[in-house]
This record gives sequence, C-alpha cells and structure tokens, in this order.
Amino acid sequence: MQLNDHIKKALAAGDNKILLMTHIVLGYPSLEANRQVIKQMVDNGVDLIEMQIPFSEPMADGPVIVKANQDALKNGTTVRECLDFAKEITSEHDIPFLFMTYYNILFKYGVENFFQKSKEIGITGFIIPDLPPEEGEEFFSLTDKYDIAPIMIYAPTSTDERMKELAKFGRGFIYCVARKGVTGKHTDFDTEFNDYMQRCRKSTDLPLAVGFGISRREDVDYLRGRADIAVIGTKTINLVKEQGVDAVGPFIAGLR
Amino acid sequence: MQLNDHIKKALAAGDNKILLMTHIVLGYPSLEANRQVIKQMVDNGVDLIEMQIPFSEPMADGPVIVKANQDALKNGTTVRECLDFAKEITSEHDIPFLFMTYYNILFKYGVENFFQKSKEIGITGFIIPDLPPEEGEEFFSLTDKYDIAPIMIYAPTSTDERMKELAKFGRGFIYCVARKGVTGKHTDFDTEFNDYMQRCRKSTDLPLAVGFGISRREDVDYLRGRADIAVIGTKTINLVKEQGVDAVGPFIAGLR
Amino acid sequence: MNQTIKTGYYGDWGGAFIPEVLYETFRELNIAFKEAKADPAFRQEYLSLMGTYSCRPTPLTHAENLSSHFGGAQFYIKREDLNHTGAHKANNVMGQGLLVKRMGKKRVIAETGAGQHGVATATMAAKMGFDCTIYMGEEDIMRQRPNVFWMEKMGATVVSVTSGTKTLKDAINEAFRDWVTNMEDTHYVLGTVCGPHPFPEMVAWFQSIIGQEARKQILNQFGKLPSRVYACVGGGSNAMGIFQGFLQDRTVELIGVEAGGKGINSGHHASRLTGKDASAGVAQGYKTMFLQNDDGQMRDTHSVAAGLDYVGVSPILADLWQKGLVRFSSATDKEVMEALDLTMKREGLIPALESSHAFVQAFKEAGELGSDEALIINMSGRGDKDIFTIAHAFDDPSWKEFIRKKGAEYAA
Amino acid sequence: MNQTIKTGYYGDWGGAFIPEVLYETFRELNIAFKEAKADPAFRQEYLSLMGTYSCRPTPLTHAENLSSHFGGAQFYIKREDLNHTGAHKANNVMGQGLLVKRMGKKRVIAETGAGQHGVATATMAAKMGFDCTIYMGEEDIMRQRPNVFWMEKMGATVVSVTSGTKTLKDAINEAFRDWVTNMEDTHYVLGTVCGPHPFPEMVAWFQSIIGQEARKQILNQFGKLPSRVYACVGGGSNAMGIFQGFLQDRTVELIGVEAGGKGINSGHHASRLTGKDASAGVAQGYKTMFLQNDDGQMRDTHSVAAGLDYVGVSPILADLWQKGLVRFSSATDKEVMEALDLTMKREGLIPALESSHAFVQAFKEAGELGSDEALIINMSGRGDKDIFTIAHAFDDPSWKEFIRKKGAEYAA
Ligand SMILES: Cc1ncc(COP(=O)(O)O)c(C=O)c1O
Ligand SMILES: Cc1ncc(COP(=O)(O)O)c(C=O)c1O
Repeated sequence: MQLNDHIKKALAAGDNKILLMTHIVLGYPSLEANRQVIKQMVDNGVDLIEMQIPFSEPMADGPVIVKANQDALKNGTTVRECLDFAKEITSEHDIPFLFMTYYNILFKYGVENFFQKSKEIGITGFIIPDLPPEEGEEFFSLTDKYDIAPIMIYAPTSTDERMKELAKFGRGFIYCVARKGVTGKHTDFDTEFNDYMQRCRKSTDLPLAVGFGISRREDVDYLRGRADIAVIGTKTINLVKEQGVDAVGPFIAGLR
Repeated sequence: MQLNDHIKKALAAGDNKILLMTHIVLGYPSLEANRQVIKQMVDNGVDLIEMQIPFSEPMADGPVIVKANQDALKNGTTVRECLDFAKEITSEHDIPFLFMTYYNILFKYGVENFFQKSKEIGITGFIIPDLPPEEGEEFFSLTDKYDIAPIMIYAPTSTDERMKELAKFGRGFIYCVARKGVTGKHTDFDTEFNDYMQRCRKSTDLPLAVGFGISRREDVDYLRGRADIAVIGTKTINLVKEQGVDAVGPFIAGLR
Repeated sequence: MNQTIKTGYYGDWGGAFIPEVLYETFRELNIAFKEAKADPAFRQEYLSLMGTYSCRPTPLTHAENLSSHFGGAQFYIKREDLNHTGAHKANNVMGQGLLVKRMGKKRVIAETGAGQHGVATATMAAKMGFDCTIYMGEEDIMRQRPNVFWMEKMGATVVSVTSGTKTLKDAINEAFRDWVTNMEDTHYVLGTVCGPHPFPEMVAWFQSIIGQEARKQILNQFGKLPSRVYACVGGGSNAMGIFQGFLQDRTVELIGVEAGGKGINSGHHASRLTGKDASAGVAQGYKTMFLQNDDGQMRDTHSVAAGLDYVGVSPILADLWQKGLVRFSSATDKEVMEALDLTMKREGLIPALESSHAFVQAFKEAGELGSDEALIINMSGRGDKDIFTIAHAFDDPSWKEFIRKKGAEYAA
Repeated sequence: MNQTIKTGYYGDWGGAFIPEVLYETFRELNIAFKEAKADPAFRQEYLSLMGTYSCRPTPLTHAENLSSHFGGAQFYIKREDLNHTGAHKANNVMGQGLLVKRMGKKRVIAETGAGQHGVATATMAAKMGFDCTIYMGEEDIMRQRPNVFWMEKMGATVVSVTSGTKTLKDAINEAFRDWVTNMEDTHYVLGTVCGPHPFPEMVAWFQSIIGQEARKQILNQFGKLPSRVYACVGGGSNAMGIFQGFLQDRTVELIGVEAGGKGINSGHHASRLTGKDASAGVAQGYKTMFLQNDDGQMRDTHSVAAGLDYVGVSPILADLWQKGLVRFSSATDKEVMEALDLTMKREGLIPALESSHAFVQAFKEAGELGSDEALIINMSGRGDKDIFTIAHAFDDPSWKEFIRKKGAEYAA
C-alpha cells in the first residue's frame, strides 16, 4: 500500500512527529496559482496534499471552499483538466497526492475508469465525503485493485461501533473531523475533543488526520501526540486570496 | 287637495295641453344658483318644480344627479337650509313645489315633523323613490292630514295589478318612469313605451308625469296626448353646468 | 310597527326600501328563494357543491398554544379561511349562484369593498357560466389591486365606482343602479346580511352552514358547547353564520366585534352597535343602525380592515343587539395588528384583518373562563390575500424595499 | 445492484449519500420513522391533525365546464390548493412535524424554492412550538418576497443563500450544512420525495393521503376508476402523493408533467425524465436522473414555476419511469399560462403555476377519452400566492401600474 507505507515512514522519521496535509481546490483561483501554491507547500515541508476536484454541489463544505468550487467551475475548470494537472504535479513532486471530491464526479466519469486514470497519474488516495461504505460497493471493490487508499472519515457523532465498521474499509489514514459542521470554522480543542480523539485511536490502527479549522502553530502543537496528521484547509485558501501565493510558504514553515 | 286642483286647472287651460315639471338639486351648484334657475324656469312657464334635498346615498339616481347630490353636500348643504330655502321660494313663486328626496332624510328629521314643516313652508307633494307603500305605513298615514300629495311611481316593470295598488296611495299625479334604469339616460319612445303609457292610463285617474331623459321639444311633443306632465331633470343640471344659469330660460321656452 | 305582519323585519329593523322598478324583481326573488328554501333538494345541492367545490365542512382547529398563552378557555378556531377563495363569502355566493340558475338568469353583478366578495362572485360566475360585473370603489381598487386582477382573470368586468366616498357603500348604490336597468337577466349577488329583504334572510340562511358545522364539531371535539363565540362584524354575514348555530343555546354567549379603527371616540371607526356615533336610519334599501349625521347623511368610516369599513350593519344583528342576545364590542386597528401577530407566531394561522378583530376580543376575555370551557373564534378569512395591507401596516422594511425595486423595474 | 438487500433504493435509484457526521442522525431518523410508520396511532394522530388544522380530506371537484370544453373525459380536480398554507406541501410538513415531536427535537430547518415549502414549515413550527430556520436562495428571495414575509411573521428566520445558482438546490446544500452542525436538536424537514433515504419514503408516505382520498372520492363520485391521473413533477411529492392511490390499478394511466420551460430542446427547462438533457447521477444525497453536464456538474434549470425548477427528481419516480409505470411529458411556460387562463375563466380555479403544468397535459389528452371516462388532475396548490409571478407573466398593465405607484409611494 503506497500511501500507508509513505505515512508510516514519515511518522517514524522523528519523535513526536506530526505530519501536515494541505488542501487545495483545483482551478481556484487558477491551475497556475495551484501550481505555485503546491510548490510552496512542498518546498516548506507539507507531507501530503489533497486536491479537490470542484463540484457544483459541495454539500459538506463551508462557505470558503464552496465559493472556491464555484469560482473554479466558473473559470471553466473541467475534470479532464484536473486530471491532466494532477498528472503533472505528481510527477514533479515526491509526496503523496490525494483527490478529494464528491461521488458524482467519479460516478459520471465511470468509477472504475476514474480509479484507473487516478492510478495512472499517481494519485494515492481518495477522500469522498458523500460516500459512506453502504453506498460504496463498487468503489470499495476497486480500492485494492488499483491500490488507491479510500480515506474514511470519522465524526464526533460516530459511535465506537461505527468507527470500527468504517476502519474496516479505511486505508492510508483516517480523517477525523474535529467537530460537527462544515469545513472552515475554528474548532475548540477541549476535553470533549480529547475524548473523541481517544475513541478514534482505539478504533483503528491507521494514522489519524485531524481537520476542520486548523490555522495556527498552536493548533498543530496541540494535536501532537493526539493525531498524526494535521490538515490545513480553508486557511491557505484565504491566505492566497488575501495575501497572494507567496504567503503560503512562510505560513506553512511557521506551523511546525 | 292643493296639488290635484292645481294640476287639473292647469291641464284644463288649453287643448292638448302638457305641463312641464323641472327638477333641481338643492345646493347644487349653490342655493343662489338654484334661486336664479327657479326664477328662469317659472318665468318661462314651468308648471311644477321638484326640489331634491340632497342625500349621500341616492340609489335611484344616475351619475349627473348623483354628482350634484354629492357636490351639494360637499358645499355643506343641510336639510335645514333646504327647508329655509324652500320656504323663501314657495312664497316667491306661485306654482306648486314638491320635495324629492330619499326616505332617510324624512326618517331622521322625524316623519311627522317633516310633513308639518313642509306643509308650513308650502310644499305640495313628496317624491320618495325608495319608499314603496309597503314601507310607508307612517308616511301614508300623514299625507291627507297635512294635505301633501305622495307622488307614486310607476315603472315599465310594474304589472297592471301593481299599478292599481300604487294608484290607491297616489295623489296629485303619478310619476311614470319611462324606462328601466336610473335618471339621466335618453329614452326611446317606441311601441313598447306607448303600450306602457296606455297601461298607466288605464290604472289610474290621476294625471301622468313622464320622466327620464327628456331633453328636446320633440320629446315633449311626442308626449302630448300620452302624458300630462313632461319631467325635465338631468338636462337642466347639465345646462347650468355647461352654459350657466341664463341658458335655462330659453331652453324651457323652447320646449313647448 | 306590526311585527307579525311585516315580512323582512327583525324587530324594528330590516324591510325593503326599494325603487318601484325593482318591485317585480324582488317579488320573483322572494318567491324563488322561498321555494328553494323549502326544497330539501336545493339545500342538498348546495351542501354537495360546497363539499366538492369548496372545502366544507371547514375544520374547527383547537388552538392549543393560544389556550395556554392566555391561561383560560380552550380556543377553537372555525376555519372559514380554508374555503375556496379564502373566506366565508363563498358560502353565500355559491348559494346565490344556485338560486340564479334556478331563476334562469344569465348575469350576476356584485359590489365589493375588500375585494373578497368580488373574487368570490367572479369565481362563482366562472364556475356557473354567468356573465359577471363587479362594482368596486375607485379607492378600493387602488388598495386591493390583487383582487381586481383575479376577478378580471376569472372573466369578470370590474367597474370603478367614482361616486360618493368611492368605497363599499357607493359600490352598493352603483350595483343597484345596474340592477334597475338590467333586472330581467341579472341577479344582484349582495355580499352580506344587509340590503333589502330577502337578502338578509337569504345570506343568513346560506351562511348558517358555518354555525351548523361548528356546533356539531365543538360537541364532537370538546364534548360540550362553548361558553362564548366571537365573530367580526362588517355587514354581519360571518357573524350571523356562526351565531345561528348557537342562538338557541342560552348558555352560549355571542360576541360581535366591530371595527374600532383609531378608537371608538376618534370619529375614525366603523362601529355601529358599539359607541355612540350610529343611529337608526334607512339607506341602501333597509333600516338599521347607520353611521350618519343628524341630517341622515352617511359618515366616512375607517378601519384597517376594508371588509369592516361599512356604514350599516345587518338588521338581524341590530335586532339581536337590541334584544341583548348578542353582545358587541370593538377592536382598534392597533389591537388588531397585535392579535394578528400573536396568532401567526403561536398558531401558524393568518387570519384576515377582518377576522383578527374577533381574535382581539377573545384574547381580552379568555382569561375570564376556565380551562374546562371553550370559546370559538370565527376565522372568517385568510390574511395572505391582504399582504399589501398587512405588510404596510407592519411597516415591513424588506417588503417596502421589494416593492420599490419591482416598481422601478416596471417604471423602466 | 442487489435490490433486495439495499434499503432506500427504488430499482437503480435512491440511496443515502450522506456525510459521516450525519450517520447517527439518519440512523435515529430511520428508526423513528419506521416505528412511527408501524404505529397505527401515529397515522391516526396525523389524520386527525390534517383534518382539524388543515382541510382534509380535500375535495375532488368535478370540472364540468372543462369537460364539455374539451368534449372528452370528465375532468376531476383534486383540490390540494385548499390545504392550509395553500398546497400539498402541508401534508408532508405536518407529518414530519409530528415525527419531530416524537424524536423530541426542538428545531426544524428547511430549504425552499418557491417559498411554498418554507411557508408550510414555518407554519408547522409555529403550531408545534419549534424554532425554525428556512434556507432560500437569494434569487428566490427576490422573486418570492411575499412568502418570505409570511415566514418571518410566523417567527421563522429566513437565511439568504448566496452560493451556487442561489436557488433551490443551493438552499438544500445549505440546509444540510446547518444540519451537520446542529443535528442533535434539529430536524431537517426536506420538502419533497428526494434527498437521502428515508426522505423519499417518508415524504411519499405522508403524501399518500392525497391518493388514498382521491381513489375513494372518484369511486364515490364517478362510480369507477379514472382512466388517467395527471400531476406536475418538481421533486415529485404531489405526483407520488396522488399516484400511490392508483399504482395498483393497471387500468389507470399515470402521467407526470415536468417543466418544459422555453422548450424541451431549448436548454432552458427542468425536464429530467422527458427530453435528453438529464443523466444518472448522485447529488444532494441521492441517486437519480439529474440535469448535469458530462463532468457531473449540475446545469442551470428554468421554469416559470419556481417549484418545478430543480435539477433532480424523486428516485421513486425515476424507478417508475424506468419501469414504464408512469408516463412523463412536459409543458412549456407558454402552454402553462394558457392552461391557467382557461382554468380560471372556465372553473373559477386558480391553480399554482406548478399545478398548471398538469392541466396542460390533461387538456392535450382529454379528447382521446370518452365522456364516460374520467381523468383526475392533481391541483397541487393555489396560484393566488404567486400573483407577482402570474401578473408579471400575463404582462398585466394595471398590475404594473399599481406596483409602480406603490413603489413610488415607498420611495418617497
Ligand atoms: C374575511 C372577511 N371577514 C369579514 C368580512 C366582513 O363581512 P361580514 O360581516 O358580512 O362577514 C369580510 C368582508 O369583506 C371579509 O372579507
Ligand atoms: C404548488 C406546488 N406544486 C408542486 C410543487 C413541486 O413539488 P413536488 O413535485 O414535490 O410536488 C411545488 C413546489 O414548491 C409547489 O409549491
């Protein structure tokens, strides 16, 4: 398993190590900007990058990412362009890249075709927030065949039992949603959160990524020991919008 | 009977004689104008005049007279003023004057008080278009006592039987509405009209007045032999409005 | 006055003060109505029409939130708002429509103030295939354009009445003027329990369906009779409609609520049986308590509810008032808006501004009753037809902005 | 795909494509609904609520004039317009409200396009004492301000949705975003037979009251089953509602009518099951035929009827379509306005623009049937709530003048 191995190696590289995963929306503000942002991220030590293929109905995203999806589509971004771009990026940078998108993108492309193509261009994992295992018969039958890790999602509302069930389908790591709600809002890291992370840990051997609202070094530090991967999403999108592409590198560098 | 006698005498005065009755709305355009108009009418040979005490809900009148009622009230015309004015007029001119108004004016004044007062100021008849005999118990019990003629109204829709019934209550003359509808519209004098007038004639010994839409000498001539009194209503109101008070005399003079 | 002889009288009130030209028309109408009333098949036809074309029986809704809010009587709301066209007016209009068919006439005319009766009549005419002309004061046309739009769409001709105060009473006069011209083929569908006999009796008879249903329903749902029944009173048709279900029950107090406008002592209201501004009179074909001056000229009236903004009142109600069988009160415009607001928020019901008057008085009195007692409010119509008036009365800024923008769009 | 195992599927369609954070919420909802559905007392409570708060059973009206106009089948109109709040939406909303009570939740949210479902939900929330937030596209808020006004007056918070096309589908997304944050105390009252399981089943169950009544009524009034039943199809709830009464009768043809907008080949319509612009997809939590491009991005849709202006369609209807059990057609905006006009003039009924789509197809086909056959049109709602849209679509000059004047008054 490509992604599993990579993450384990990276985590083993240091004590109390925490990895950084960043998120970008393909085509927002443009593929050219994505290209530069990714370079800054990789150059400044980001460990994994999830690339969101924009969708017109991003049900599980918050306003910033929704707007980014929408603008990317308004710019004319197509799935084909995203795939071509991804191919270029994965050959340029030596970290794992994942696709994040909604199920309809795969469904319309043809699920198996999409796996095949993604494999071909070097994608190591999929994050599909609207595809629970119950609906993923075809999808999950293909993950091993194409060695693409399906990233399962835990939520604070998931019971222990549900977590164990999800873990069975998961590869690479588990994406632990830090709180209820959509992307882009700040999370209070409190006792409740700690309890939740302990429950996550107990339910799986996979590394744990924590997302939703991480924007400061303190957040990342707090996650050390509790999670394995800190996910930075909305923050960099805002950064690029407000301060331009070049602000990304220093920001990433400052997180660890 | 004051009015009866007067009319009979007048009718007897010439061969194929037809009398003229005119109509004015008290207070429209002003009592002063009424005064002048009445003088012109009497001077030019009008035989009877019905003076309408304005009412806010002149249900049986057409647009011109409705507007006159309304404007008279807007000018502040009161029932008391109308009575005072009538007293002045009857003492000035030696023809019969009648009150035309709606029943509420009498009702609010007190029906018997109104009779008494009208008698006192020399009024000889009442035309109350919304008071059928069925509703006039009190009213009709007073007409003989005060020697004020209740002018009954015939309509083309009245059956022979109904006409006979109405005739029982009538004094002075019968007012034959020439056609269906409200005041102020022209009437076609045709066979139907002739039949109607013959029915009227058969049902009563009282003289017959014909109203609604008479505006030309030809109309008056046509009525000769068919009716005893031609009633001119809306026409003089329009005349005063359009050409002023002085146009009334020549118009009346030209009718016979 | 000899009550036992005079038909069309209720105590001192009523009668038929009509021009002679309509005598025959009224004679025929009286006969036709009498026959129809005596014919069980006619009532059956009426009930079946109301059950399939409108939504009768309309429900009786237990308003639990209002009941607990006031901590007294159980509130029951008779839902005339759920009638086709949105008010109790349909009951009368459809009934008269059937009568018109029986009489073989082909054209109907009607007056309308709020527009509610006009819409109902235009609807009935469309359904029954009659020509239809509606008389409506110029002022009211301006205020109630949406209703005019629907009447016209239903195929009716709406005539703007520019005489008098350009409101309801003038539209009534104008309708009579049409009728005296076209009585042969035309029936005048009078909209409330007023006007010359037999209209009060006829409209009351058709509207009695409200009270008949309500009586059955309250016994069924609450297990006993209500202590009080509230209805707003414009002409009085919805009030007479529901009251007739309970007149025989001396334990049920009946309360009519008139338009208090800016206050019963302000001179700007339409209260005939409360306050001191009305007196006995004869107009529009009948005798009742009118808002008139000492000369007998009708006064200007005012109410936020166009349907209550009328100078006269049902002769039947005047009689019940005089005999103490119905108690009258009035509600001010301000109280009405507050009651409407509370009713929307607590029950999800939007009573018409007219109907909201009845709610006001019930709100004032509910606390006097125990929670084992019930009161019924007759919700004569729905308020969503009145959005222009209601949004305006609430002074809603978003609504104004919306209209401003729409207006600018149409001005371009 | 194994139909016998997968719950929430109708043939190839349906499912529950939901974010993990809602898994528990849906689990609980499924259980609560299943229990309620199995509990005869629940259905009884529902029927009693609909019979006393709304006007059920709604009548079935024999439209004699339309019947003779088209010279074919007897027209019967199922009168969902007479429901409280003016459309069939109430059936679903009140049912879900009772379920919310059962689940002990205190807050409801809903999406709305035309505003009809928003008003119904706000009404239910007022009646049942829930907090209420309605998501509505910015575009729709502009178009449907009157409905926004009533929702707010009923105590609901209306949130303007500015993402995407700022219309219905975006409001749905936004409602889900609220739900994933507030699932503990909040229930999402989805407005049609779409969305993730169990919503299609649940909404269809509540709406089945339409078909159950209609079946009884037509047998009662016409003496036999209808030959055809017509319903407009937005999400599909009113259609599913009435179709369920006749699905077991193979002699009854069921016809769903979609929004043909400016023409089925114009690219400006909302026809998913007629025409060639839709394809299978997964969005908004379920799998159905969506109007989408080759990448799976949803297209802009168009209809004069806001309530039909939606990219997806009920998975249950997609299945019935695929199996040939329901026939689909579409009606253009222009045909809709003509059908509305005729229906107002001939029957005194004002169908909503949505419902008018069903009338169009019935008008086209009535002549194919004999006068001893019946057809039923589901009149899902009343059009008088849409005066701004309807008067605009008819390009009514007096209406424009009225709005211009009002606008100028408010600008002053
Ligand atoms: C909803 C509603 N309620 C009440 C009234 C008042 O009339 P009435 O007193 O005859 O019921 C009207 C008149 O338009 C109305 O529309
Ligand atoms: C009156 C009416 N009919 C039909 C619809 C379409 O919805 P559905 O297809 O779910 O019945 C709507 C939606 O708002 C509506 O308001």
